[in-house]
Amino acid sequence: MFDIIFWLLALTAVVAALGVLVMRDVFRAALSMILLFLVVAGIYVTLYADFLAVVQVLIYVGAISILIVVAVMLTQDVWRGSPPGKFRFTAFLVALAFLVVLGWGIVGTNWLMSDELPKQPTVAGIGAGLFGEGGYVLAVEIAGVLLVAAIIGAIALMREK
Amino acid sequence: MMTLLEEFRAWLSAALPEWAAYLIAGIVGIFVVLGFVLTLVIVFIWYERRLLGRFQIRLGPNRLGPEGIFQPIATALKILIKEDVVPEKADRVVHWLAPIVVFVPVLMVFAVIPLSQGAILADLNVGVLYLVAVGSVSAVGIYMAGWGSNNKYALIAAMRTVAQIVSYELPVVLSLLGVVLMVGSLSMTKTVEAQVVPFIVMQPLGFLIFFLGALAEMNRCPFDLLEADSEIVAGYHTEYSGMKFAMFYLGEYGHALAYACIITTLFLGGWRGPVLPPFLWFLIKVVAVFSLIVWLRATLPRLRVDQLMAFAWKGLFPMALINIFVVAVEMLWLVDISRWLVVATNIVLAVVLILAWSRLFVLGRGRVEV
Amino acid sequence: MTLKTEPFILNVGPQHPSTHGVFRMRVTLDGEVVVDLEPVIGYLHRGIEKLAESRTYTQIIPLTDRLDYLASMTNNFGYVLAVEKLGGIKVPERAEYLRIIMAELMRISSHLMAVGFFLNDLGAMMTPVLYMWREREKIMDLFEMVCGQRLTYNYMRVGGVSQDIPDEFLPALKRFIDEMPRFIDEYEQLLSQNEILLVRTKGVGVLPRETAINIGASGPVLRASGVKWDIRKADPYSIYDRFDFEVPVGSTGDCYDRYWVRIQEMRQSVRIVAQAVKQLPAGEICVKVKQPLRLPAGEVYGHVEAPKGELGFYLVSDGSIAPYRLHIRPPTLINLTALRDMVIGWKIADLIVIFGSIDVCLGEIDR
Amino acid sequence: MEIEGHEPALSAWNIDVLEGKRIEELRVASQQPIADPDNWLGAELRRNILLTTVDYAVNWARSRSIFPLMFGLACCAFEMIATAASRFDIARFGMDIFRWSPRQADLMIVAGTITWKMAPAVKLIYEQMAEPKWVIAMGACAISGGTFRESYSVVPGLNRIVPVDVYVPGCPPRPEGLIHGIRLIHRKIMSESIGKR
Amino acid sequence: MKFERYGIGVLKGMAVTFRHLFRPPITVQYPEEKLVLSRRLRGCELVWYPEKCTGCATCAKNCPQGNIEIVTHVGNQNNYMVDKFEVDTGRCMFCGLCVESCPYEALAMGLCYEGAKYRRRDLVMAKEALAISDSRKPSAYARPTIEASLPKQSLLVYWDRTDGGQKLSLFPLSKKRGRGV
Amino acid sequence: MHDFGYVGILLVVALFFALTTLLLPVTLRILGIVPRRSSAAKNSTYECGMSTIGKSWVQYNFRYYFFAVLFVVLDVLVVLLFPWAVGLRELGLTGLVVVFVLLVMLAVAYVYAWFKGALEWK
Amino acid sequence: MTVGLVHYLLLSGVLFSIGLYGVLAKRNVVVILMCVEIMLNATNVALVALSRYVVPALLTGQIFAVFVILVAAAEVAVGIAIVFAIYRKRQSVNINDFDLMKW
Ligand code: SF4
Ligand code: SF4
Ligand code: SF4
Repeated sequence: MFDIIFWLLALTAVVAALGVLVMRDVFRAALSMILLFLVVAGIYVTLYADFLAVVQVLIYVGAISILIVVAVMLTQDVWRGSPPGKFRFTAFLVALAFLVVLGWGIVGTNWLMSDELPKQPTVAGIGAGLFGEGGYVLAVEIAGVLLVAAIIGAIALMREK
Repeated sequence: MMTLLEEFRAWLSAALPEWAAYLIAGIVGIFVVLGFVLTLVIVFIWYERRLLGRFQIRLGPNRLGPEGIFQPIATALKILIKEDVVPEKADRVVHWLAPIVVFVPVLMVFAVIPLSQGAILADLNVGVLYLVAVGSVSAVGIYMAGWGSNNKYALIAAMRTVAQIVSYELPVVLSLLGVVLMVGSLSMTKTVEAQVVPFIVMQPLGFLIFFLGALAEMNRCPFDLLEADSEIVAGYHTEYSGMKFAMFYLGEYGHALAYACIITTLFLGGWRGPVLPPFLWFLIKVVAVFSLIVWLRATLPRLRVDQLMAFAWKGLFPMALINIFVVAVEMLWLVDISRWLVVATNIVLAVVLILAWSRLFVLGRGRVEV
Repeated sequence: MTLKTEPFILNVGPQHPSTHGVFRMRVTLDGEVVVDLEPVIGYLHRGIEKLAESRTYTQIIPLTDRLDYLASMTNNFGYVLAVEKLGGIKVPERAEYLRIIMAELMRISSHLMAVGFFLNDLGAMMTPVLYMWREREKIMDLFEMVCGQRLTYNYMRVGGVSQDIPDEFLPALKRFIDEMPRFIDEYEQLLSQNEILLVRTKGVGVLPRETAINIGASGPVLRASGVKWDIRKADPYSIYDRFDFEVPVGSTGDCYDRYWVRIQEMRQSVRIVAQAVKQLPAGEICVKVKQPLRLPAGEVYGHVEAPKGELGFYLVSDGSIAPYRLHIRPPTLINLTALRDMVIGWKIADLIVIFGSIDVCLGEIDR
Repeated sequence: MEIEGHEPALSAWNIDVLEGKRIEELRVASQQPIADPDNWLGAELRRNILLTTVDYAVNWARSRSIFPLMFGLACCAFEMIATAASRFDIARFGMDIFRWSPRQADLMIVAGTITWKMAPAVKLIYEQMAEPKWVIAMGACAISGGTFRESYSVVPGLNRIVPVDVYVPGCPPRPEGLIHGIRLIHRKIMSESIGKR
Repeated sequence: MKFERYGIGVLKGMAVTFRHLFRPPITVQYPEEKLVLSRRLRGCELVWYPEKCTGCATCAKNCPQGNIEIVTHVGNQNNYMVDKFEVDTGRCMFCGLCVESCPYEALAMGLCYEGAKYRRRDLVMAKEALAISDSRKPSAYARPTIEASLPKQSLLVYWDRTDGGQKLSLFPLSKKRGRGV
Repeated sequence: MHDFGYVGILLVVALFFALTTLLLPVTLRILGIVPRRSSAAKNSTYECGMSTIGKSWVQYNFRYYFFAVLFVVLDVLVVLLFPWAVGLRELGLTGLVVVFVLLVMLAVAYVYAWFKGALEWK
Repeated sequence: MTVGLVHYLLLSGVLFSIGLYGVLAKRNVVVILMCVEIMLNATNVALVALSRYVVPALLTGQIFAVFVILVAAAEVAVGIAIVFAIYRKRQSVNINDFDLMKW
């Protein structure tokens, strides 16, 4: 059962990701990307990461994809706005090489697997990890600074001089 | 505590293999929920038409069946057998997919809503966030409808969707944060159980923000910009006919029902209530919330899109920020002294903030130099 | 902080919920913002002025009904005034009073519709319209009682009015004017202070005083811009000098002022009707004029303060039974010329509101 | 049916010329009235039991929840709105969902004078309505041009450009008159059969 | 623009709509209950008195659109016999000028207002269709003599009273319900 | 994880439901109950009875892209707060301080955006 | 063979390569942004899978994924801002038109 679900999700994910590449219509590519995000959320669920799954939908589908769709509107003639580029062959080779190396690495490595059941519920754990003492408090604050910087940077960039 | 569904599954698995019990239990539960949703949606459509009629000193549909209760059925049947037009210029795939993308998330929301004590499909550990997350998917559907129709009115409506999500998602999430702070869990059943005093009393400001945000998310008056028929004809479903249009229509009422249920669960104490059985309490509260929505619709004009955004960003967002911080402080120290102290401070906070913001914040004039 | 994208052209109208008929605007939009607007009229051009040249003076009266179909009585009034002016016909007292009553009732009715549909354009889901329609129905009832039709009255005649009022008219009218102020209060309570209405209309679509005068605007549109100009006061026709009423004047000339002026005018109209009912004399309702009527050759311009502004009839007669030329000065056509200046830079939602606040009637614009 | 525009060709002048051409074409093409779709009036339908039941269900649904397309052109539009307003309230017949988009409407109530300039729009919107659709010509103007029949700019009757199911006379017809017309439409729908198509 | 009123304006408006919830709807359930219309109603037909009409054609002359078609021949008492008297109600604007001008009061406006037809040609009313009968009553438009015999109009102004007003009740629907169509 | 299983089944059922309702008219059309008569005019784009001028898929000018950017960033920050909200009691003062700092930063960004006019619709 | 860590990591690798190809080959900046998002998502899948299978008792991987999402959001925000800025200059989102030297 679990296997079937995984294969289904994995297949959809790959198809959706390829869809982003293949479609000439930028809008459809964006939709394909949204589908991918949803599927990835499903994959998180199979990995017992329920909080992440929900956050994935909330952030990626609810926010980032909206932003991207906004940007899609800048494309002239959206329905044929994503033609393949000049370097597609080189790019293909690079990507393929990367995949081969990666795959070889993954399959070849002897992973230390643990048989413990994953920790549930995750939310409180993540909370403790992020904000609790001994957690990643500093990282959180740095991420906060990063985000503020991103806002300031974005506004500075987008403002007209 | 086990939900009814889990008990049912446990009972089933005595006789059946595990997976079969699981599947059967799931499907039975889902059909109960779907039955509830679809009946209520149909009843709501009728109810809104009648209630709106009474607000407007007229009758509303009253001829089919007792008091016109069969009217939505006739309407649904009629739409079902209406021709389906797909404009030639439209993006056919997107045009076909959009109604599904709008409708499915609406049904999905009901997975985590406790209809009665224990009557919940999936008591997720992340229930509250799940609501918002799923809700944001149907906005994508609306966007698809607007874009896929290849119609300028629909396009404008689609862009307004973006404006609406961008402005209302944040206050909604923030006000939910207030609820979560009080409950200490994201689970919906725990939320209901935590409401010895309904949260509408505990944090009126949070309720107000959430209610306004919910109105915007379900495109109801005064934020019904997506189908502002005096401006952009029928909005994103201008080019839709037949069953696909019905899907949007159902989706819209389903959304309204979903948000009525959510507000009931999160702020009105869900199925809790004295004397009457839990399910009845739930129903009464949902209908009350829905009536309030219809009442607003019967009264208010709508905001303009930039005012909507300014209202959300300059009004609701900072208020919500202050609200959660105050609630957090209260939950750490005040609530152990007395619950009613929290109520009092929060009401004072709400009044003070509303007064202050009414004085401080200015909605833009809205003219753009071109 | 602008971003340049290609502007696109959107047809608003002719079949559109809020163009109040078959007006069409070719709007150039940049996102939601209106950057250019080209009004296209003529979708209801019925050739009334031309048809009038082949009809006798009495037969034209039903045609004038169909000019501004929300204010048919006033159109009748203006037309017969012009004819009487050229023909030198004196109208009996009672007829004068009846005309005033009808014209002012018509003004209330027309303003009710203007305000109601204006609020509807703001998105108020029909409710204000339906409330106001209730009062309009009462006025319709009264008109129907007098002349048998709800919309196209054909009531006034050269030399008076076509029929006397029936007995039950006055009690009903008195009751109506008694309760009307209360209903107007209720409308004001419904939305006048509503924050949403305020932010949507205050400061939106400002028509400055000078521009208003320059384009020749009239009626509530002009008065909202702060010009105290009302033909009933400025050039009293019929017997308006006998009544005591005020001319409400706005200050900034925005949509809210236009709305407010209309509401106040309704109150004033109620006052006028109340006075007229009190003073209403008995007697003849129509002088006999020879049928078919022949006017002396010459030309005349008669104008009245129609609900929407100055309604003028310019009549050229060559002595035959039909006018040589009848030109109509429709108030809303002139008021509409301000539209483009008012909307540029506003959003499409404002476009609808501003257009609604002008209160046009296509029957009159296209004629 | 689209004005394809590359930027320079998109001037207001060109649009006007194109639209004018279309008006003229329509005018030439519609000199004769279209026959009233009334052959059902006399015809006795023979249908089998199954078809009758399905017909009944279909017609029941169709006739009892008509979404009218608001098509107010002139004075009559206000009587049409009066029909929808509180006093007469056609919502009672399940017609309270007014659609402005022809895709979702079933019944086009053409209320008012149709000029030749408006005629292409009327025809286009009629054609854009999804099947099944019905048309009411409301008021003298829509029926025959009425008061303005002699005028150079007025279409002498809606039935020149689209087939009309019910004529409601009056100038304007009273709201009751329009409701009566709508009830005639109901009767017509009830006598229709899916087998006939 | 500030939200100076703290939302009180919104609440006030909502109070108004709420009050209307408890007012009786002003709807008439048309096919079952009918309003009594004006006695001077200009309904969508004309009523013609064949015996009074002299065939003088004044009405036809006064009609702004030449909508009345009269064909006569000279009868044996040197009077006109009306062969054809035809009004196209699909075109008539019911202005009443013909009725006002008829010197013999042989033409009146009708009280009927339900004139919808399936066929265009059914709207053209010839002699028989126009003639007065029991079902086709003349209205008192320009005919003051018959005014008293007609019932009083029901007025909305008296909406909360039962005398001469339209009758309204808070729950009208449960009592009276029509069939679907 | 059982609960998510139910959600999954619900998703499947909902998709199935939506698909069948959408495909029902298609079936009925084959049966002849749903009429179909298409023509070029019917399939043309509706625009108030007029023909569309130019193309409808245009580059649309968002004047609110600032809001969009701001929204994405703030949304992430706010969602980050949920784990804290759940564990508020356990995290206690430390958590509150951390979040307070975060909120202050967020407020700084917000105020910056406000003062730079990013919250105006331009 | 039952599904395990390797499968997830391979899936992540495939997605990552697809994203990589897109970033290298596509010319539309917006599409490139999308592909970057795909890559980030792929990384997240790997992180969560590692967390699930290697250290299930700890949530380190998930916490890392949260950070990745945070960074992704910042990246998109800035990325879009750059796109907008460039668009304002060049009226285009085609990368060939971004001749940065001529700025
Ligand atoms: S029929 Fe009469 S009321 Fe109707 S549009 Fe024509 S002129 Fe106006
Ligand atoms: S109806 Fe009257 S006016 Fe007409 S022909 Fe007969 S008598 Fe003469
Ligand atoms: S009512 Fe008027 S239009 Fe009709 S026939 Fe008489 S005069 Fe002619």
